[in-house]
Amino acid sequence: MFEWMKIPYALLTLFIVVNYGLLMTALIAKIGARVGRRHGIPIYQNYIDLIKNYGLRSSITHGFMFYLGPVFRLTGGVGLILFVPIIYGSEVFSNFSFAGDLILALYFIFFGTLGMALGAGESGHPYAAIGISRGLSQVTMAELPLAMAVFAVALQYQTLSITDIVAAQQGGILNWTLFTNPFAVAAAMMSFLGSMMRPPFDVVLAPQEIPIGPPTEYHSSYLALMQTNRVIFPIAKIAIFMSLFFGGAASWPVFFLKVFLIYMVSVFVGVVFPRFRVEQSIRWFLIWAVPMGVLGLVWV
Amino acid sequence: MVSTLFIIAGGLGAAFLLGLLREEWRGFAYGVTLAALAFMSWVAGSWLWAFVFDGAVGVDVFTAGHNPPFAINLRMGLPEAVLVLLVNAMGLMVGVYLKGTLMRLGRRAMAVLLVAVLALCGIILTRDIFNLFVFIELTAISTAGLVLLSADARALGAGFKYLVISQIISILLLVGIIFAYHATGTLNIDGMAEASVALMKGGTLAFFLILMALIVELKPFPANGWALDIYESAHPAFSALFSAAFSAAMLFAVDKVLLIGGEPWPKIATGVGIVTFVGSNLLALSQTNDRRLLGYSSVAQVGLVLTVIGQRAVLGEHYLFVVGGILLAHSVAKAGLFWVSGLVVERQLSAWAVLRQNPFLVFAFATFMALLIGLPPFPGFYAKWELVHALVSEGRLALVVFILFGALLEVGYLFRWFGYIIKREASVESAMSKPVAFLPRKLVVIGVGVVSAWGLGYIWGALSDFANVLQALPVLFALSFLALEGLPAKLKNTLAIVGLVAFFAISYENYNQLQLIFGAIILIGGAVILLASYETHGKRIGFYPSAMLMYAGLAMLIVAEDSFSFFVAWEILTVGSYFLILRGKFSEPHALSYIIFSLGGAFAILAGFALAAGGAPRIPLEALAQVPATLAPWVFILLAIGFMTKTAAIGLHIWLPGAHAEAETDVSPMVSGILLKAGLFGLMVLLLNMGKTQFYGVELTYVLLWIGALSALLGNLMAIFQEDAKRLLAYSSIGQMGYAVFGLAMMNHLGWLMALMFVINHYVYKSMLFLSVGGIAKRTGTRDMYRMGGLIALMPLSFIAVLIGIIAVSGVPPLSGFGGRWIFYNAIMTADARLPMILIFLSGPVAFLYLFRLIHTIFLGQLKDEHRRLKEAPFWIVVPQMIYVVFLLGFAVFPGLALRRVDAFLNPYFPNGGLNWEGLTISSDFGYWSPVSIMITIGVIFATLLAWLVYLNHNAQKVKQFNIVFAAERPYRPETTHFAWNFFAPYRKALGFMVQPFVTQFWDGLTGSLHHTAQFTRKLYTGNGQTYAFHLLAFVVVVYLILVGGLV
Amino acid sequence: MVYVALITGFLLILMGLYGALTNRNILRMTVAFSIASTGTHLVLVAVGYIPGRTAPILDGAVTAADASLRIIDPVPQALVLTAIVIGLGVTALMLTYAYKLYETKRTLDISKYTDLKW
Amino acid sequence: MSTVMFVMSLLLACAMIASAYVALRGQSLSMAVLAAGAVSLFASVMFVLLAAPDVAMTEAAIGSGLTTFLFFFVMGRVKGGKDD
Repeated sequence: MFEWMKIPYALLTLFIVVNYGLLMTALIAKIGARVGRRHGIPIYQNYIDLIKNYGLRSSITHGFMFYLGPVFRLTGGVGLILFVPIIYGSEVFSNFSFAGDLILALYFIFFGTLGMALGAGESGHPYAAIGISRGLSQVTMAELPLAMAVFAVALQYQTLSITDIVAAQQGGILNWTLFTNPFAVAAAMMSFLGSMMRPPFDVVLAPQEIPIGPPTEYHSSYLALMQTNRVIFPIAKIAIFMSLFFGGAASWPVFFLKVFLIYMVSVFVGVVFPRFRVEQSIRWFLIWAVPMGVLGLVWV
Repeated sequence: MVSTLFIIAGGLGAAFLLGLLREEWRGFAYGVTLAALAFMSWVAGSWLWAFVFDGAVGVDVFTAGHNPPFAINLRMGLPEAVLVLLVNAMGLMVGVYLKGTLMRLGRRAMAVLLVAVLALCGIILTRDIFNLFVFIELTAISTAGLVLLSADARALGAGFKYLVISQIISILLLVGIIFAYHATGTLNIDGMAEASVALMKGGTLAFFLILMALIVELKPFPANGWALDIYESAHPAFSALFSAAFSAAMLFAVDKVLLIGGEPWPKIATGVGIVTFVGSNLLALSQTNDRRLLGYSSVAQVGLVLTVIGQRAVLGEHYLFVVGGILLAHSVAKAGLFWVSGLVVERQLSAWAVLRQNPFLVFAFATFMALLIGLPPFPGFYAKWELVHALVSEGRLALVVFILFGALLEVGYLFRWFGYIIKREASVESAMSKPVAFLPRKLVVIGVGVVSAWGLGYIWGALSDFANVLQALPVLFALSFLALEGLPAKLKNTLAIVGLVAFFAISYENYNQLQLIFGAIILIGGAVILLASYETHGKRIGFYPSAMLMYAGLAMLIVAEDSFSFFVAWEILTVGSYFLILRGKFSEPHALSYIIFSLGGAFAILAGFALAAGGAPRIPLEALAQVPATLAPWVFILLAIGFMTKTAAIGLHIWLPGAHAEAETDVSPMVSGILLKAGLFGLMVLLLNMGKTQFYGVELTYVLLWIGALSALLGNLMAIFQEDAKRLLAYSSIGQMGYAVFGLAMMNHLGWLMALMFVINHYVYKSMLFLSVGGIAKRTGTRDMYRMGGLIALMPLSFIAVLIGIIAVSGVPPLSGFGGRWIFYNAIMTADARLPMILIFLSGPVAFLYLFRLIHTIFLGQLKDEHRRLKEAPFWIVVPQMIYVVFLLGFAVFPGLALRRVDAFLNPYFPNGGLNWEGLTISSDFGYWSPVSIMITIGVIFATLLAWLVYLNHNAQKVKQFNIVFAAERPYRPETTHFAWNFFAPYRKALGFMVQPFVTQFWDGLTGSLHHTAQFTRKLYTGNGQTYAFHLLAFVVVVYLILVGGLV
Repeated sequence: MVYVALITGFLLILMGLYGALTNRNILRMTVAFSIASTGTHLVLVAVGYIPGRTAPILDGAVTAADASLRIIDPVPQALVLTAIVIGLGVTALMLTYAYKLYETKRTLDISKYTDLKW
Repeated sequence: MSTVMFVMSLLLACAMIASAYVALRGQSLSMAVLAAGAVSLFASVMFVLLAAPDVAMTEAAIGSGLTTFLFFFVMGRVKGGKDD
């Protein structure tokens, strides 16, 4: 029988994650700026942006899907958080993970992507189409090593339940998948780089050049919804990675730390490497990440 | 009964009477001719009646009261009666058909016709070998006379070549006869057969000469250039007689004479026959002249019969059934086609498009074509089945391969021709200058041919040991639409829908769970798709018989219990769907490649069943499990190849994109959503019964796993590079079927469950997407996606259908596609093979790409100027889409309604690893999934956010389109600047190597080299009579050398 | 003598066939075939011949009673008679064709009549 | 008797083959037709030797008589084609 208490618990998780996400993304932006010898934004900047954007009113719409784009997007982010157990062993913070296992989480990642692409496409802006085409091409190829890594992990632990996978990694750092199946983790982390929209895989957003890509057409409250998603979604995704490969988190501090460190991987890579073109990144995934995934599968 | 002699006497007497008549009494002479022919037919018919219904036994007639060798001996038995009736009836029909020509040429021509017919009767009836010679010479003389009937001056040359050949034949025959007589002391064939030891001791060469003379009369390849010239230039009515009656009589003569010989001779017949069959069919590929093509085809068919005659010992009691089936089918079909050719003014194949002016003629052509190829329900079909089974059980596999290969070549050119008829424009000259002379008299003759074709089909069905195809309820229902063709389409549509639903209602109680799923998709699903057909106007001639034939085949397939009924259903659905696909505007080449692949696959299935049967005429499908281990892998491979031609597994897929894309709007979902499932059903039957099979240590299901995975990946990859929306969907079907094959090949509980879920899902969303895209194409007039855009506001319902469809296909939660993926992941957890999974993993996201492109390019982006006033797709096309939308949503929440049953069905086969169904949660050994919770959670979040956003932006204004403009130069090719043209270009750069059309190149290369061989080899026929004579002598010498060399 | 006749007959057949294959003139081909068929007739009669017996005609020398011992087999001769008549028919038909062909193209060269080929 | 007949038959054989050679290789068509008639004529003599008088009569009448006549009849109508 469904316990109604799960709803406020889930909302509590959501609240914590949103705040953590706002602070952490600002921190990471600041770190990135410092590496580039710039001053960077204040740590509370995200709050200001978000409040401002939610406060703004837009009198523009491009149509039905334009509306739905951010909605899909944020539903994807929020849903993802809710479908994964965040804190291992905690009844309160296991959210709605009873609805589905790992496969649900993995496939639900696409929900937001689909909505985003649809919404931007509705705008009719040609650059949006270019951004979508690039983004979809890249993300589908980045998915491949992840899928193999996940499959390797599922085979290794003979389960698809995230909670069970975390449980199997308890009892010491050497029990983490990171050490029991390093190839799978390597493949997954390469995939992770590709999906974080950071260099060298950020041609989709191309922030330094002409402002192409889906976000161009969104502003005011549309943008606010997407910004909200942008702080939730990576954390939700990293939470999955953490649970599968890095032993999960039994408490919030561990959670905060692990998520931050995993996020930093993409930041480190991002500040060092220049940008790939799309076909280059596809080839990169094929040449480096996919063999890793194969090895990971064979390793099990 | 009237004495047999009256057949000869009647013809001869009438011919003499004609000689006495005055030249001016042509009408009377014509009457005498027809009366004589009718009388002779009646005599033959009364004998046949006596043999069949009164149980009469055969009689021998001796002229002048002596015994052989002093008397001529005629025999009338069942085969003789059939053939004599055939010859005389053919003569009568030709007489009717030739009325104009005969009246013009006068009594002499009529007498020659009579003499020809009676000479043929003589060849059939006589048991005296010298008498045989006389009748053959008489035939040759009358043939040379009848060739002159033609208005074509070239016929003279052909006739002379024929005379040259017949001179040589008569020398061979005479020398052979005298030495045979010398050795045995008798001229009676049966007497010689009794003395055959003596003959064989001293007179091998004598018998060889006799046999060769008769065989050469059968126009063996390559010593047959003269016959082709006659076929090409003679009057078509005469060619009909020449092909149907002459060949039949000569074949019977060979059959008689072979009684004499011993061991090696039947092999010679088979050898010559099969070379002729394959060689002539091959050369026919490059023919453009209709009558010459028919000539090649005649020669080939006669070769086939000769092959079978040589296999008499193998066929045993089925000999007459098989040989008679092929021979009669050939005779009626070829005569019919020659008669039809008399109505067509021009001689190139494409000129036959004029037949479209009269649907009856198209039907007649289709009938004759099916009769010739041996499709059900015609006699050749039963004969082919018996023949292949008998040959395989004797281990004559090479012969089976050659026969089936030759038959496939025949399929190729005949169906190509049919495609011309349906699709080509009749040339201006033939349409305008000479209106086609569709004379009622000729139509009646052709009608008689059609009726006899179907009658033969019925008779052979009744004679066979199997159920008569023409008594199967679904087939009858489908054929009844032929009679209803005059009704308006909407009425026929209602009948069709009612028929499908009613058939489901009466039969679903007898279905098991697996059949129930397929049955529901085929019958109920078919009815839903047919709703879209209300959109069409007029009579829509040809659509309903074809569609219903396909559904009939499908409905029979899922209930088939033995190999024969399975194969019948398979061929019926193949043929029905071919006609259906051919209806598309530009589908001619694609329909052709469809039918060639499908029938090629069907032949593989036939060979597989024959191999499995091991001598039995048919086996229950369950008996596939008991195939001996040495044969099992071969049976598995053959059947799997056959079934995979339907699922369009990679390598055998090239027919699919064109066939599905070019089909009509409501046909695409039928052939994609429903027809492809036939292949899956076949694979299920195969795997359920045969299970895992080793082939030289290779696990065949493992190979299937790879094939499925490759199909999934490459199908999807090819789909993302398509600009044509329907082609995109078609390629996507290849990928989806790859998934399903993959699921089956895993051979575990969940893999099968996934495959079955795919069966349902794929039907729903592919039908829905094809209908949406079809409706859009109907409105926009194009299927190129880059010519569309921004249609979301104009066609919201189509948009919703596509949106729901692509969410479902891509497997994104919460729709039903996710369920499939979830089961899939659980299934592969227990599968043995891991490497093919990688391909499957990749193909999932790739599928997402092409789906997104579909919705994005059509509905989003900029509205095209010319589309500004478009309306929503037609009502009746939208209706089924909305039904599908509702179904998909429902199935997403309650997948258990269908899946639990299947799950239970699979338990006996795969006891382990089933699913647990507890409350709302479905769990496997590895994971769990709660569709309702997912739907509610996502729904709540979605609704909340949407409400909020709407609240925030409640007074937003819609931005007009031209607020955003393109900044680009005017392009040379407009599509290159469209944002969605070559949408996934980087993908192509990175992965394009995987979608190089290697497979297409392979098949193109294969057909190309066949055509080149044909083109090159036919230069052999220089047209010079002396060359032909040389061919003949060389042929005789070569066969003799082979014989002496002991190669046979 | 039988062998002489047989060999001559076969030689005539071969010569006839050779002539029919090498002479392009339609009339000459017909001539060649008539030679070949004469050869055939010779072979037929020679095969039926039994040395030391008389013609199968009942007259004073041969009575019906001892016919079966004294005359040769009449069957081959009957065959030859039929064959001769049929041969005449075929030759006549070939000549008719030659004439009709000549009317269409004004030539009797068979290699000119190759409109139908391949 | 047999020696005489053997010699005769040899002579006849040589005559037939020589005539046949002329018929096949001779320059003019008329010559060829006549030679073919001669072959038939010699053959009919041979038939007599082979105890087949009725065949001999038929061959002489039809083979050498009627056929030769037919040839000349047709040759008269195809003047230009004789030497093709």
